Amino acid sequence: MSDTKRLKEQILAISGVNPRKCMKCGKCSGACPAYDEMEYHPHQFVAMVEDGRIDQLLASDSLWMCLSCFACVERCPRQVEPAHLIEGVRLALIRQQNQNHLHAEDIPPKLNDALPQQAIVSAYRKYSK
Amino acid sequence: MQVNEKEFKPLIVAFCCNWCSYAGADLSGTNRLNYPANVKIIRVPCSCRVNPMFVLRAFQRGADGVILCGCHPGDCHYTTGNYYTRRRMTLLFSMLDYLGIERDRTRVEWVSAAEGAKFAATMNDFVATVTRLGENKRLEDLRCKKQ
Amino acid sequence: MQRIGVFVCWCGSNIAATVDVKQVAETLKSEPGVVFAADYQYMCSEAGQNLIKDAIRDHKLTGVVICSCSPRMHEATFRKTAAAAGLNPYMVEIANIREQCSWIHKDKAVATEKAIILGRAAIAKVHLNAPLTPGESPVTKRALVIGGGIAGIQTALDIAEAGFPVDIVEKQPTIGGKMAQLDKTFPTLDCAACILTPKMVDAAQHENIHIYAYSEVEEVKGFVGNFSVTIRKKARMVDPVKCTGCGLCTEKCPMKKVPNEFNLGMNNRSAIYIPFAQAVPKVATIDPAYCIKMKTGKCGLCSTVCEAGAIDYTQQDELVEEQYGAIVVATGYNPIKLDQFDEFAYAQSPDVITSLEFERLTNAAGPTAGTLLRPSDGKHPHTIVFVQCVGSRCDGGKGKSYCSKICCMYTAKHAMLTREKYPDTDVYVFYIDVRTPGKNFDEFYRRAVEEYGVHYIKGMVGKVAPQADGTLLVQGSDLIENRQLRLNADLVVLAAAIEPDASARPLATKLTASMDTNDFFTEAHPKLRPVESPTAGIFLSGACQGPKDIPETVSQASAAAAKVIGLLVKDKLKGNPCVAHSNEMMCNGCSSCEKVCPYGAITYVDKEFRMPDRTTAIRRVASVNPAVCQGCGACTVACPSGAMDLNGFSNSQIMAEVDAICK
Amino acid sequence: MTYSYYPGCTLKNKARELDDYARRAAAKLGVTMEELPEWQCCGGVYPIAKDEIATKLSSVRALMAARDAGQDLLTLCSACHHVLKRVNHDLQTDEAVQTKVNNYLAPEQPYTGETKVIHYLEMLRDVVGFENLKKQVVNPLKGMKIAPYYGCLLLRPSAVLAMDDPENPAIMEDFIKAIGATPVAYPYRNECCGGYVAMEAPEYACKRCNAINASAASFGAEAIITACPLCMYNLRQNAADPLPVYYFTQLLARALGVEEDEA
Amino acid sequence: MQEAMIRRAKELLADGTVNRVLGWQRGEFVYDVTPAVFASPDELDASFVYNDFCGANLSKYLVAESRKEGKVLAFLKPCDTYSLNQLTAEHRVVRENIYAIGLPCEGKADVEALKAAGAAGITGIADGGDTFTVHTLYGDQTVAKADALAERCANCKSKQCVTYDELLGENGAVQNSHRFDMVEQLENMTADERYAFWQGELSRCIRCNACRNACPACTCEKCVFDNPQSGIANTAPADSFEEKLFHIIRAFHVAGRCTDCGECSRVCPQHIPLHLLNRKFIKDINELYGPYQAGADVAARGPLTDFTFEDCEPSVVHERGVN
Repeated sequence: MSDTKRLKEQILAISGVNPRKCMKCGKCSGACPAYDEMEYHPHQFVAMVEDGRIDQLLASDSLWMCLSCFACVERCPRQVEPAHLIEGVRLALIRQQNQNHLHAEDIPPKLNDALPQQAIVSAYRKYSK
Repeated sequence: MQVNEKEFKPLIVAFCCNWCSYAGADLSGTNRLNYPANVKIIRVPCSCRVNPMFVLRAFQRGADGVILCGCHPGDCHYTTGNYYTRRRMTLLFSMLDYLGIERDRTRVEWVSAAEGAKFAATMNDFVATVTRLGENKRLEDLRCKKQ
Repeated sequence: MQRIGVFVCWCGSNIAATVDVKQVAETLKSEPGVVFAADYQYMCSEAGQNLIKDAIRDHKLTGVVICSCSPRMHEATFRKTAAAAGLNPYMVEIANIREQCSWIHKDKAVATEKAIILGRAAIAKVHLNAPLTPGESPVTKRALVIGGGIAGIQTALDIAEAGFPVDIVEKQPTIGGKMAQLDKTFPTLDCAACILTPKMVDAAQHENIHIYAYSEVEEVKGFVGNFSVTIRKKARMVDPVKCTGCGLCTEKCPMKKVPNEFNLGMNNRSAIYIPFAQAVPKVATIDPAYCIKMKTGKCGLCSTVCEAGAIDYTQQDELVEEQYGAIVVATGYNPIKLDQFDEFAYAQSPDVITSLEFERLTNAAGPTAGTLLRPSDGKHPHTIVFVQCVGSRCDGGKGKSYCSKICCMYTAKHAMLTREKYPDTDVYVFYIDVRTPGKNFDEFYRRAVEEYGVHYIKGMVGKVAPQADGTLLVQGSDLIENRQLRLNADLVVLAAAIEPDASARPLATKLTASMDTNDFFTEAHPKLRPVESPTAGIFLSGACQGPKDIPETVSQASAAAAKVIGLLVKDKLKGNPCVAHSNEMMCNGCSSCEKVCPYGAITYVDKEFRMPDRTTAIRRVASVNPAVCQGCGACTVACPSGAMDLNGFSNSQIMAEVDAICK
Repeated sequence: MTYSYYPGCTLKNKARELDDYARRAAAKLGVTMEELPEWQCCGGVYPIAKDEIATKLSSVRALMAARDAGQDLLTLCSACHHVLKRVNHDLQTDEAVQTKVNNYLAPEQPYTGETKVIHYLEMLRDVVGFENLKKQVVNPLKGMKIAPYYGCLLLRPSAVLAMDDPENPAIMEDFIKAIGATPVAYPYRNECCGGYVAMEAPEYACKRCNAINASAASFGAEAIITACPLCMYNLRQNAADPLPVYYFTQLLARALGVEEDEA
Repeated sequence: MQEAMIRRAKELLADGTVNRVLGWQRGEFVYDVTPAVFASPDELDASFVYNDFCGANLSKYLVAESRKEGKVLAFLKPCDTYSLNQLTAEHRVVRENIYAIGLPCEGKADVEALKAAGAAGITGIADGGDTFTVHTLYGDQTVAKADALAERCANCKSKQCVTYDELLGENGAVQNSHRFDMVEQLENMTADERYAFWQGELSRCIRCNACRNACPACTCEKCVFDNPQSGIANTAPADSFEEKLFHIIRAFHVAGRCTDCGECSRVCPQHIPLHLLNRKFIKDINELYGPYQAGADVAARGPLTDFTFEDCEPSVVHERGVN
């Protein structure tokens, strides 16, 4: 099996998403509040994973822009769950050695008095392994 | 009957529904697709006409294998008949298996009127399977044995 | 003991080349009961048939076995031959020694041996055959059409034109259905009322048509050719004979705040009302949920002003029973409710409307007299966004998995008409796919784009956000431009999926007609019998069978009418005699057979029996209606006692074949 | 009515008021909140990946503790509620997760999602009842125009969270009415505030919060209420010209007359 | 319990609710009880009995009794109520003519097992929770229930009365039983072992028809085995085929309708575990078509008169288990 294929299968397995269910209506991207921040948009994640163009996604900042707000999951008419797929791609990256997006040492300078613990815990959970 | 004593030729009874599988069998004839002559077909209006009694009767009288063929689920001429067949035969076959009777002696296959090739292939395969099993001993009635 | 004749066909060399036909005839001649055996080159030829006929007469045959090609080929031929010689046609059995023997085997010895066995099986069966006569049942030459929309009206008109009486049962106070609510029709843009209302009038005035408006089907008994239907005529509180439809009562009625369902609640009507000007019958109806007199006992104004004296507050529902030979279902569709899709803010803003509401907003008889105005403030909208596939093509629980089929075209129509009438409006259509298969349909859609400048955007709307300034911020994707569009719209129109009318499921139960999981009626065969239900005598017209536009609905309506006419012209229906029958002495009355019967052919009766000890007992026993039974045999296996058996394929016949084969 | 209560880490620290007001109001309403002994952080985010087990265990421990106490599990922080509810749903529906979790924790009685997770707002609506709550209000917040802010965590995915209509919810609006104030309807009440990027990319979070804040203000809101400490932080810190933001429990306590410490 | 039952029966006879009582009659020995109909208080006093030997399922008698004049009082154990429901669903009884009193049941004793446990000269029995106290001519003896319960009671599926007009005592609940364990054991044997097992069991069949005659699902007006026209009528287990044919067809005829009351095995004089055939069907139905308990719900559609489009194919038999 090629690396791309293996990567794709890994992403599909951990996300539980079947991109073939997508009918390319674009409602996910129509609903997405992070759209403008993203180079690749939710519907493109679905299409590109299906198509095996995963390297481009892994290299893109779009990975870190998804807010996991589940608007796309809620509204997708085909129950594709794009946010879960994006998480799958994100995990495919950060589960690799030295690919953490957020490092413990980066955190102290970002702190301020009002910042709730929750923000630190969740960002750390979300962006690192 | 003049059968070579050494070579075991199983007797197969095939129940075929009139609308799909019997027509499928006709089609395999039309296309000259061979299958062994020891397959004998009984025409029934629908696979759901086949009573478990008939299956047992065939074994009793000396059949070595019994196969039911019907329209594919969803295509039944009577809309729902084969769905009942499916449940009944699943349970019957499971019971035979539970009693230790070789599970490969019974089969249900869905064959449409267009599937002449499938009909022939199915029969060839079934005959081969039953030939491997040998004579039906576990559901035989000694009184019905040929002398 | 039967006197059986065996006839072995050569079929030229088709059989004779691989099967020793002489040996087959000879061997079978010594089977018990066989008194005659012959072989011939072409048994189906005239000479061959004469051979059979002569043998039947000369040898006083009571049963005939033909060893030939498949019964699917010539069973009917040989049955006719037997009948011509005075033998009951069901005393003929075919042994298939061509398709299932000579054509698949090469070794002559093997094929001959098999042919003999197949012949024996047929002989064994014939021994147990009994003469069968197809049952006959009379046909009531009257049809019932359930639903008075364009489908029901067209079917009724066609049947009536052929000379048969037809009744239409419509649950609303008027016939007309959904089409009466539409403004224009695609792709010709002729006005819906202009083409529908004449048909409504035709139906009302046709001597062969009787309309039961404001009525519902209560109960259906019987079977093809002989249905007995109870119709509930709901109380209108108005005598339809006396009412002249002058409308004075509706003007004088003091209760004027009733949401007008004809305009989808976008304006109000009075408690006594006539749904619309061209209603048929044009008779007033009192809405008891709002009528002051009905609720408090005081008022009675309508009665005072009615010169015809048609108002009757004491009127009760009335049940009538009618006999029919055929029933046509034409119960139509409705747009789905949109509570599951409030990302489009339908519940949050009055300016988010459905396409059917849009029809009323552009209809001259609608709440705005045909001027397109926003429901919220009555202002003219300048930017309109249409959203396609709202609830259609949805997987999972929220919407419908199917394509609603009509939305692409009516949206193109709405967009085009808007641009034509109000050139200062910007019109956007968000679509997933534009589906326009149909005569002149794609051309129509292209005209909307090319001539009328409608903006078609490939993509779906993700959210509609009502703004403080009264506009609607529509956020959706533009997949071609790879951008997220945000449009400030004045009006958003949702193409809601359509679903079968809620009355369809209970009706299907009454009719024992089958439905799919979406509650659309199932056709007997999707290609070969598309306008018939699998239940004999029940026919399907219009959107009750699946989403359809008007041209398709009318075609199907006429097709259903043709099928009904084909049934009603017959004086008697001849059945297939190979039907199930129940031995009453053995029947347990357990209902197993009834449950598996796909045709509702089995009913139960309580019958008095003389018992062996000279007492009498009432027992519940199954009774098969031979006119409805199609002979599948599902019941025979469901029956634990073996009381249920099948003519022509009886338990003993099949077992005799098994025995003969296994001998 | 007695609940097992899961406060979560932020409520012990930066969001003490959210917890404190909730407890006071509950006492007034006759609801007992028994904080789970030795609860652990829920992790702050629901682990979406199908193969994540370890990150779900802390939630399962809390769920199991409530089950063993024979009580429903009450939550307050939106994030904790989201995580607990979804992990619980996994345990109810996903056999693989069920097996792995139970193998790992080896509890005396296997846990298969028996606990009912209920948010404080749901408790107010479904157990106390908003009509009943209204009767107990001593200090109605008359004339106050309040914008409810749901965010994303309480509502989606609705098939699992099942709190309210995900697109047109009413629970906070009804709550606002019950405490005597006027709810302000605005379309961004269920839009994400950008919580996860609040620390990393505050300028991005700003955009989201501005949109929400401005939308609420445009419809005449005078204040915003939330159930989430992170939303609260974001809306206060990362919106231009921010409206006052309150925890809904604070206004609840105020309406019930228990906002000020009695001691 | 017996006194309470007699008292209530007399009341119902007296107030005209019923005109006869279906219950158990004492026989020569205390464990020798037979179903009987009592028409008067005197008859009740004389011979009505209820004890831990009253295993017989009375519901089948209602097929005939409920068609007679007037209402009949029937005492039904939980098992029996399932059968009554099933018979009601199949229109075999006239439910309106039955006044059913549901009885709680903690399991009935198997007298053979008691004897095997050493009890001789049995004169009485009392339920002691986990034990039976057996009164004998030689004094009382305590036998653990685990050793003395009928198999069907040891693997009780339900202590809940599912239909009744009144209850004597508390209603129980559906049990989490291990009734399919033995079926599973058999399934896990090889085909040869299974064949040997059943050959050993079924070859003992003497075709006395007791199983059929006791079975509340076997109420056909005319049984196929008694009908020369059916093609399978026979009266003796002439050879191993006939033994199998009879039991397969019988199990198949009651498949989806058998409530697993265990009467077949209880009455078999040859101690053939016939319930294992019925349970195989029940287990298959539960596993393949979803849990179904015949008799639990009068309105339920039986699994063999029903289907789904997604049902498994018969080839599932070839794909699972041990060959």
